[in-house]
Amino acid sequence: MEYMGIDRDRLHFSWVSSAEASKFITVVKEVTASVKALGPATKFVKDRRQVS
Amino acid sequence: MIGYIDKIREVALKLLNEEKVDMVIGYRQGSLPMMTEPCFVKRPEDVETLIWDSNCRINLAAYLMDRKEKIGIIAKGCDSRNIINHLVENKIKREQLVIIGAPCKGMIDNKAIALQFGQDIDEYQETEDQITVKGGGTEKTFQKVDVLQENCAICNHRNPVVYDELAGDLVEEQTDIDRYEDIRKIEAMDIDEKWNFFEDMLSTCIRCYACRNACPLCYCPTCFVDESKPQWVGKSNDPNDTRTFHFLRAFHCAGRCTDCGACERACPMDIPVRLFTKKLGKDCLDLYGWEAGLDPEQRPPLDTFKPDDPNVGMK
Amino acid sequence: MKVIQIDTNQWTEGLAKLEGSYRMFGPAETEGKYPEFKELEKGDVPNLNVSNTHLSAKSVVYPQSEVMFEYTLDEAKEDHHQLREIEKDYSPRAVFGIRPCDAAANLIIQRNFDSKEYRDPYWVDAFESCVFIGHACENPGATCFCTSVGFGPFNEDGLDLLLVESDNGGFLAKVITDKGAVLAKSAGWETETDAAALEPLKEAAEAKIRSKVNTDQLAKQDAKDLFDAPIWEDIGFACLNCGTCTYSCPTCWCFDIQDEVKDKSGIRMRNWDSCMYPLFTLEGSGHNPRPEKHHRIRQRFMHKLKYYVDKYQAGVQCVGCGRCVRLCPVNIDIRTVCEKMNSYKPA
Amino acid sequence: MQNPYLPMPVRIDEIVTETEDKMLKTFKFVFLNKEDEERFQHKAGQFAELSVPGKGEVPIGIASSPTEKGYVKFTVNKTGLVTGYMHTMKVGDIMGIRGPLGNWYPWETLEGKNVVIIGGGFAFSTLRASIVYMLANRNKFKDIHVIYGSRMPSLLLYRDELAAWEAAGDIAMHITVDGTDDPDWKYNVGFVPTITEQKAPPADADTYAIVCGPPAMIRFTQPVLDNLGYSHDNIINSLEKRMKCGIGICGRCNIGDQYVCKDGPVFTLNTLNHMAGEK
Repeated sequence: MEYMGIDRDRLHFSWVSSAEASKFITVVKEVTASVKALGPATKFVKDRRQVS
Repeated sequence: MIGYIDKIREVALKLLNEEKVDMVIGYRQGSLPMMTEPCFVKRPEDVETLIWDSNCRINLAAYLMDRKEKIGIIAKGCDSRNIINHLVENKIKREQLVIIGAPCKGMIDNKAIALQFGQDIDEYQETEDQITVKGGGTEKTFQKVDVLQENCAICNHRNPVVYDELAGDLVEEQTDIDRYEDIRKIEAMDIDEKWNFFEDMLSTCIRCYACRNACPLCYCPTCFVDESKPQWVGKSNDPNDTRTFHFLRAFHCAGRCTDCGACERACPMDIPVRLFTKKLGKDCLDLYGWEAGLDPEQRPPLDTFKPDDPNVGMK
Repeated sequence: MKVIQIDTNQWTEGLAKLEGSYRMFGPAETEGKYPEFKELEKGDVPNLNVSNTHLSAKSVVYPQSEVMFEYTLDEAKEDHHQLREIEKDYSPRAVFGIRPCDAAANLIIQRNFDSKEYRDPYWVDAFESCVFIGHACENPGATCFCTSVGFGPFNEDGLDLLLVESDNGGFLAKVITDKGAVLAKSAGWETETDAAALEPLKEAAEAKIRSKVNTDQLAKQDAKDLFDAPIWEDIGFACLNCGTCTYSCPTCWCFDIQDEVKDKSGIRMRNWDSCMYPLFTLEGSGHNPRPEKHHRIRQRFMHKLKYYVDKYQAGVQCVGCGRCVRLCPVNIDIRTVCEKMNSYKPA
Repeated sequence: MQNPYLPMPVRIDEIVTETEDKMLKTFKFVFLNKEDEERFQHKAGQFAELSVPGKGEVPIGIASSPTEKGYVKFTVNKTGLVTGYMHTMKVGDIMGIRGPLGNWYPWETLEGKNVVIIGGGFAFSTLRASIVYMLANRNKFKDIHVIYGSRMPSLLLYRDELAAWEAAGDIAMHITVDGTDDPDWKYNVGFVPTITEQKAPPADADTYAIVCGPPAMIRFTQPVLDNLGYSHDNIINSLEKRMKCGIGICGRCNIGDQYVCKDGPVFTLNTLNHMAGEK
């Protein structure tokens, strides 16, 4: 994803077991915080096609 | 490499006469100079239509999927690696195949030659090392090494990996090549440069899917871009949809792509789509020491799990 | 019709004058990319140095993707779930540098989009808004075979003006229609010259076309015989079903209709489609009348060289531009297939 | 001139689940605009594009007869994207209809003739339209036979109407199922071709068969009609193909130089025999 020009912080990978509730919470918080920090996405946002 | 054709015809004739195969898949002369057309030969008297030169670019493994016949097939290094992919992925059985290996010194880039020649080419001749084209009253001779297809110039598996017969002696493999210079250049760009680079590169894509259809790996009965329930990606030439198609196609080929170049050759707009697949090829090599299509006994890295797999970017 | 002399200054000045009253289209070259037809920015001039655009000019009238309707799915809105027509710009377009083959192709497509039963408003309105200023081919390419299919390097079908390069860097312009005359007048191109000058140029250009195809027997052939002929598996074997031939073809008109929705607002659009794709005819039940690639390639060639011939009695659905021949990655050549069909004799 | 791609807005007025497997629902639509209703003048055998904004369009045979005023009906089999979504829609929902499209059964020719309708499975909707139309104009036709079969009783369409037609007696109804374990089943058991062999009227120049059903049914009914002596000019088929535009422009539903959507969907068998192309 980074290779194609998407900010690294917009994509996160994590192993979270169904028993790891607290890890899940931490991960979600981290993800939302880092994405919020980046602001609204400007890439890969599909606008309505130009009318030909 | 020029002399292979005698041996190819001899083997094809023998296979057909002895009914060892139902058909031989090879190349015949195209209607244009520097073009060949993949073809099949079923009758012994037709083996003379088979040819071999530096224009046998198309990956013949793309013609094998799910065939039921017994087949003789000509295989360059890349074709043979894709045949191994097919064997690993159960698209064809080894017993169905008689592989006529063609140790390869690279195929030439006909579009580049045409561009350099600057006018219509009427005639084409080649020797072991040289290409001569004629047209409009002039002629020009090229050194073959100067006009190789880019993927052939950086090829490190020129000899067939698997074969039953050989059309010629094995050739020396290239060792002093830098396969990933272009990829490193893109990797070094900053995030916006990368985005803009691919935006520009894909701007001429007409969504014809020639790259996919030429690819021996792309045999899904229904490609994800063609699914309607659910529909994963829009069908217009919207840049986001186009980009999605190219990225996802590359991911689907990760650890399987042999860099045969069929995709770029088929692209009517000459978009260097290998920049996607090669990146993943490079990652597979760096992370797993893996090159696709070398061993029919090994599963590809994205198809297996090992406890010591590197966890890139994993938290 | 009269012939006008345009020198280089008049050419540049004329283009500038036309910018005010026409949307300007023409071949444009971007660095590292093939020349293609584009709408020109103000001040840009059409690039008439290109032998022909890589893809055909059909997209000027018939874009690859075109929005047809819009709608809202928001039930709070009065007209939710009702399709609305879209305002389109059909103000006059001046299409410069279209080659005679591409211009003639529009008349072939017109038979499909503008029939006595139905009028396709998008295509027809766009087509009628265009003035086509053709560019005669004084140096046709090796894969050009327009003279074999009823056209030629100076062919005037589908053109309003025909430009022929003249020795002094300017053009001779043959005025073919009233639309063309109006455009020439508003560009200030009015210096009449001797029409006889064109004929030898035309003959010289036609003589340069070396690629010939026979089509004379196609109409007489029985469609069922050709359909059942044992030639298709061999012709279709190499085919990758990549669709390049159809997308680059100036006379291929097939399309698909798609809905796209973002949030609550949606559009219905159409996109070029191709008979080379299995999905083209795949039915909801899973049945596909053309499951194999040789069925699909047979459809393409039968459509162009037989069904169309029978339906309209106006020749083949091909203008001989040679794009499919040049771009096919496996060198399937319509000329070879045409000869096979033309000379076919059932057993 | 009207944009031929623009659907007319309609409201779903009623939804009837026809079969016990719930795969078939009949939608009754009323037009939002009175002028659209007046413009929609169809003949039995035609189809229309049902248009669901956001999903797309699907060509479906018109199940109501032109003699039924104020609404149009379509029986929709749950198959793909659009039909699948339609099965989740509710009474009152707004969608669109584009049509009527295609040709129709040759009513001009059929007047004053014997008509035998042979149908199978869910391909019975335009045949329903035809039966209702003929019943409303009963004096224009001679003997009318209807042979209609499905795999089992629960998969028959329009069961109430079938019973009513049977009871009324002015057409000869031959309802059949491939098999049933219902001890009270009072109609035929057997495949449509078999029942055709037993019940179809003898062939003559004034007797026409309209055949519409799944490919296997058509394949096996054909030799039966041949044995009975039906001329191929007197056998009328209605075809299905993948369609998009419905008006012969988008290019995908051709058989040879004919477009099923515009030149069809109704063809005599004789015409079909002479057409090149994938049928």
